Amino acid sequence: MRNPTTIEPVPGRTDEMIINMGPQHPATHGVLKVVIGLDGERITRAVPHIGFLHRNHEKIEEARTYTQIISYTDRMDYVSGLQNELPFILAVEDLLGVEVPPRAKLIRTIFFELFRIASHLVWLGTGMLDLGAITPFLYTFRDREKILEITEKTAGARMLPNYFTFGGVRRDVHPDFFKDVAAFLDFFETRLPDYYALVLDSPVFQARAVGVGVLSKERAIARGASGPVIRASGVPYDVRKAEPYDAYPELEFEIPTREEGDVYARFWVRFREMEESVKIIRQALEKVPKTGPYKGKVPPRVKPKPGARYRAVEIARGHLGAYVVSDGSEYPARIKHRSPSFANLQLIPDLFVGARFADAIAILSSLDPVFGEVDR
Amino acid sequence: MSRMPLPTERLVQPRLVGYDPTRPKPWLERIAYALFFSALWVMVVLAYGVVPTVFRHYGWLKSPLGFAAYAVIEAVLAFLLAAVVALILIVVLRKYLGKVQERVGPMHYGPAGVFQTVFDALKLLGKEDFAPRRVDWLIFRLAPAIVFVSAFLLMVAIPVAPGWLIADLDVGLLYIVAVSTLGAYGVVLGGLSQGNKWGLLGAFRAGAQLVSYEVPLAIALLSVGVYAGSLRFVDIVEHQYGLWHVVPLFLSFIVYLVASIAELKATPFDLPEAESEIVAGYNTEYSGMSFAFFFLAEFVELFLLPGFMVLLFFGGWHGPLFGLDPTSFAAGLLQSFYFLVKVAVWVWIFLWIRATLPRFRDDQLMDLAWKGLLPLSLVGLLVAALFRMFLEVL
Amino acid sequence: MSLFAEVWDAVKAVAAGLETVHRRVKQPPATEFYPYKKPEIPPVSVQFLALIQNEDGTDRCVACLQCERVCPSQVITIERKRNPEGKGFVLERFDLDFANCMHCANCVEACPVSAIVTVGEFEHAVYDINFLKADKAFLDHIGHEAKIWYSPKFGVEMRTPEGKIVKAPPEMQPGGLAELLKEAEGGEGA
Amino acid sequence: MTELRYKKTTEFDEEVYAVHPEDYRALLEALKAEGFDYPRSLTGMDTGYGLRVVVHLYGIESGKKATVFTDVPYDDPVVPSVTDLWPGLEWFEREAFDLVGIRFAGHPDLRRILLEEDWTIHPLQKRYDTGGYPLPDWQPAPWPETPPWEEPQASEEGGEA
Repeated sequence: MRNPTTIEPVPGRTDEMIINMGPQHPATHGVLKVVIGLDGERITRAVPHIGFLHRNHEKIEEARTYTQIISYTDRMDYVSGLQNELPFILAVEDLLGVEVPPRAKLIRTIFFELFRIASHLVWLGTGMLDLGAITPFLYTFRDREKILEITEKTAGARMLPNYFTFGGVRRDVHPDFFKDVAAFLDFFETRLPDYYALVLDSPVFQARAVGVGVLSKERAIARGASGPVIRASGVPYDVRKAEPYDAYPELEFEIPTREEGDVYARFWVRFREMEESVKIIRQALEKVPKTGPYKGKVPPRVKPKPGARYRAVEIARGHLGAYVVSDGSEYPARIKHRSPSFANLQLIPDLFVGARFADAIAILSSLDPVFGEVDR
Repeated sequence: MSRMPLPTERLVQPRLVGYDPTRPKPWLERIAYALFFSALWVMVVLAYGVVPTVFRHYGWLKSPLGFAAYAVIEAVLAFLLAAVVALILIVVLRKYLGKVQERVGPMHYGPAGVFQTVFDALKLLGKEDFAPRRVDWLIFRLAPAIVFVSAFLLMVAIPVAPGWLIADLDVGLLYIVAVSTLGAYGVVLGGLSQGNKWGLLGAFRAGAQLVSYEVPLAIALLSVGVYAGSLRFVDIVEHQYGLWHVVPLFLSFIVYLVASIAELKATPFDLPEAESEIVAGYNTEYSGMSFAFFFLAEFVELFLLPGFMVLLFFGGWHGPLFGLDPTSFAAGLLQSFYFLVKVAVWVWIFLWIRATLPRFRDDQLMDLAWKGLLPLSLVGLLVAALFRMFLEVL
Repeated sequence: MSLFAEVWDAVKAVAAGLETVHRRVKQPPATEFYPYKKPEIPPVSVQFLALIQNEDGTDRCVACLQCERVCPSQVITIERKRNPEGKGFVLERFDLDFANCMHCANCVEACPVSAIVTVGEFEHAVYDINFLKADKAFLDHIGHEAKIWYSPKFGVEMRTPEGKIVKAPPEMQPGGLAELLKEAEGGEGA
Repeated sequence: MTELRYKKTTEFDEEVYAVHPEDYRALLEALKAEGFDYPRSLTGMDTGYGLRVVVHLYGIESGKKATVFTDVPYDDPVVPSVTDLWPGLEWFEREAFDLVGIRFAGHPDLRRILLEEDWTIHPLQKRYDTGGYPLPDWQPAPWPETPPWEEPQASEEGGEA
């Protein structure tokens, strides 16, 4: 029987080598398999296969109560765990009609942006590891550790904190929280120039990244790409501006965009996003009241009224949506998580074909997929 | 037992093995590394200084038996030296990468982990040397040997002090070009014979890269030969009294620096074994001691290529002698020490570059070799020839 | 000339990178020497869960089954019987399968009497997955060993050397900021 | 668009179109022409009486949001594919086919995406339990007398069976 996950050789063509990249390849950031046809070092065909990490969250969640589901949403994009809770919570809050106190909104926003920095740091480290530089990896993970420590002090866990909840956050922040976050921002701003020196300004990196994996504006929109990928192609689409949630309407920030659409532009956009996150957190730290309610009034048994709601947030990888269909009972009728990496990975055939094999690695790391979220 | 053990019932309690890394003793570490360095020095003195001097002094080299004994002894010594060099450089590399990456690196075996590689080597010796069924067995087994032998043969040509050398070759420069090219064969054959597509890709890349960079490397060496008027290392080093070659032959030096990093297959030119792209390249299917031979050869070359650079451009063993007779044994000790220190500095720079830069792409690598380094090396050759002409005229 | 300018820029950028890397040599390592030096885990951290008993050795747990109900992974199994002496229930069996636990702390959140709590203890590693099935004796033991623990109802609590259970000072409490600010204001007023 | 059979309501801040399955593609073509160029999501779900496709659209320029859904019966769950309008929905349609069992007519490459090729069931249907086994006493609900795209007398649209 033909293995359904390979591609057939072209009859009469002997110069094409078909090679399986993954699911256990070092550069696939998890369990992606791309079947690649290689002509020398040039890619002639690329067929991605996903699903190696599929757990059918959506079916499991139909058998869980709304409160229990929050801890499952964490497990989608485990690199930016806390961010994944928000679209589901926003959708259920809409259905419940819960009012979120402003302090809770600001705390959520601070955590949300902290996790964006954390996630981008992981991306930066592993992306540079793919390009052959080991040192930035160690630096970024050390910086990320500080965010995780801050999170652990307040939320009780490092990567998958299960901290947001309907109507606010689960518990009040630790007394040191605001001080710690401010200290981290000061520290992080001293580290950013180092990353610029090691990555964006490095001529070797520029040689690898400029003009590689160019994605046009039209293609990016049509393929449903989101996050830094679409913004690097010149589309200023950011859910934080398009449909603001939490405290974002009151905060000022830019959406960094770049027209080139190549790997360098995607790296650049993520770098600038980290700077914008620092700005956002600083504003939020100024605005947030030191004390006050951290959670709105939510009934002990969460039973939204029948209806359906789609809400989206801008996580580190892009547009993460949650479509919640309630039938009025304690259990949801259907939950769909629209994950950004899932849509972004559709670009693999577009971007890989015609590139060199080493470029494919750079392109993949610039797409920054996380497979917990792709396969769900 | 059917229930979870309580923390107090744990069978394995954490205990320290040897050195306590939580309480570092900087002086102990420094002494350990100084001892390591002096072990290297002693090996160098034995292999290059004592044994050849003794054999030449007593004229044993003239008899066939004496020559055979000399060859065997030197082979054993050079092998030990290669092993010591590799063991030291691996632990230094790991320790240095640890330092610049804000971690500690190896730390358990010996003070600051100086014996880590010894235990690593023992582990590799004890491992099963596994070969998949599809490999071309003979070539698969031969390839690591070719790679190691080519690195090993290069050690013969190095002089470390006046008169301290294993073989005084009249065509030393040609010899190292020829022998180092041999190593490329081992890498390519190893990649091709293993029946693995990643190995095949690695072999392609290695073949293209090593062959390309041999050309500018050879021309850079040639320009030194032209300028110094000899292909003998001893003559070249003697020629540098007054002015090290790095000043007049700066272009050739740059070419040599870049090309030797590429020959080492080190970042930013580590494409043949780019672990994030082609898994492990040409040594994907190697394990155990076969893998260790590739590894050993790589680190021996990490010692030898800076060594040649020091000989060709940085005045070899030149250094203040404090009025000693340059041919005496004490001066030889001092001069070999200078040589080793210069090599150590260059090894450090190589490691530094390795810790900083990402990797080039294959076509950029070729572009750099053929469009950048080759013209530059030809210009360097021209410059060397012109300088030589002026020297002749003067 | 532009070629030379380009090359010069590239050399400068590489030099900047090299300098950035070299600057780190003098920094102290970030490594934590874990098995020899144990990190301090805040009591809020969801690692081991424990059952807390009162100072007189009775269970805090009232067997209300709230934790069993909210557990997303359904790892808690409780058996209870009617209290023969008074009203309410008495705990007979409390099993918690740490192998399937997803450490969401929903049970801690749900507990109305702060019987199941998070403690700073975190060393889970065992050789057999069956060892991760914890029973009441084990959870009680962890609770007895714990110096400090957290539950949303009572906040962070501590066990004094004499065995008394007291509330931890506000600077250790999540949400202790309000009390700290109030204290500071009171101090200024007095 | 007058002759298309659909019903438009506004929920929260987005327009919700319940559309007859035969007019599903025509409505989406019209919406695409209206400027909904960004495909946000495509969901398949089981309503108890049939399968439902929900498409979430967004206009990058206009900032408008739209949700389109249609219901198809269990025995003939075929919906025209819209991958030529929004190529980004290609994998979403494959996922809806894989997990819910909706066939998309005209999809270029309708294979399973998350599950293995040898799966025979579509696990997100209500007739299967969480482990993927058929529920013994499951019966499909009757097809509603007023489908969501018709103007009802009583119930609000989007009501579940």
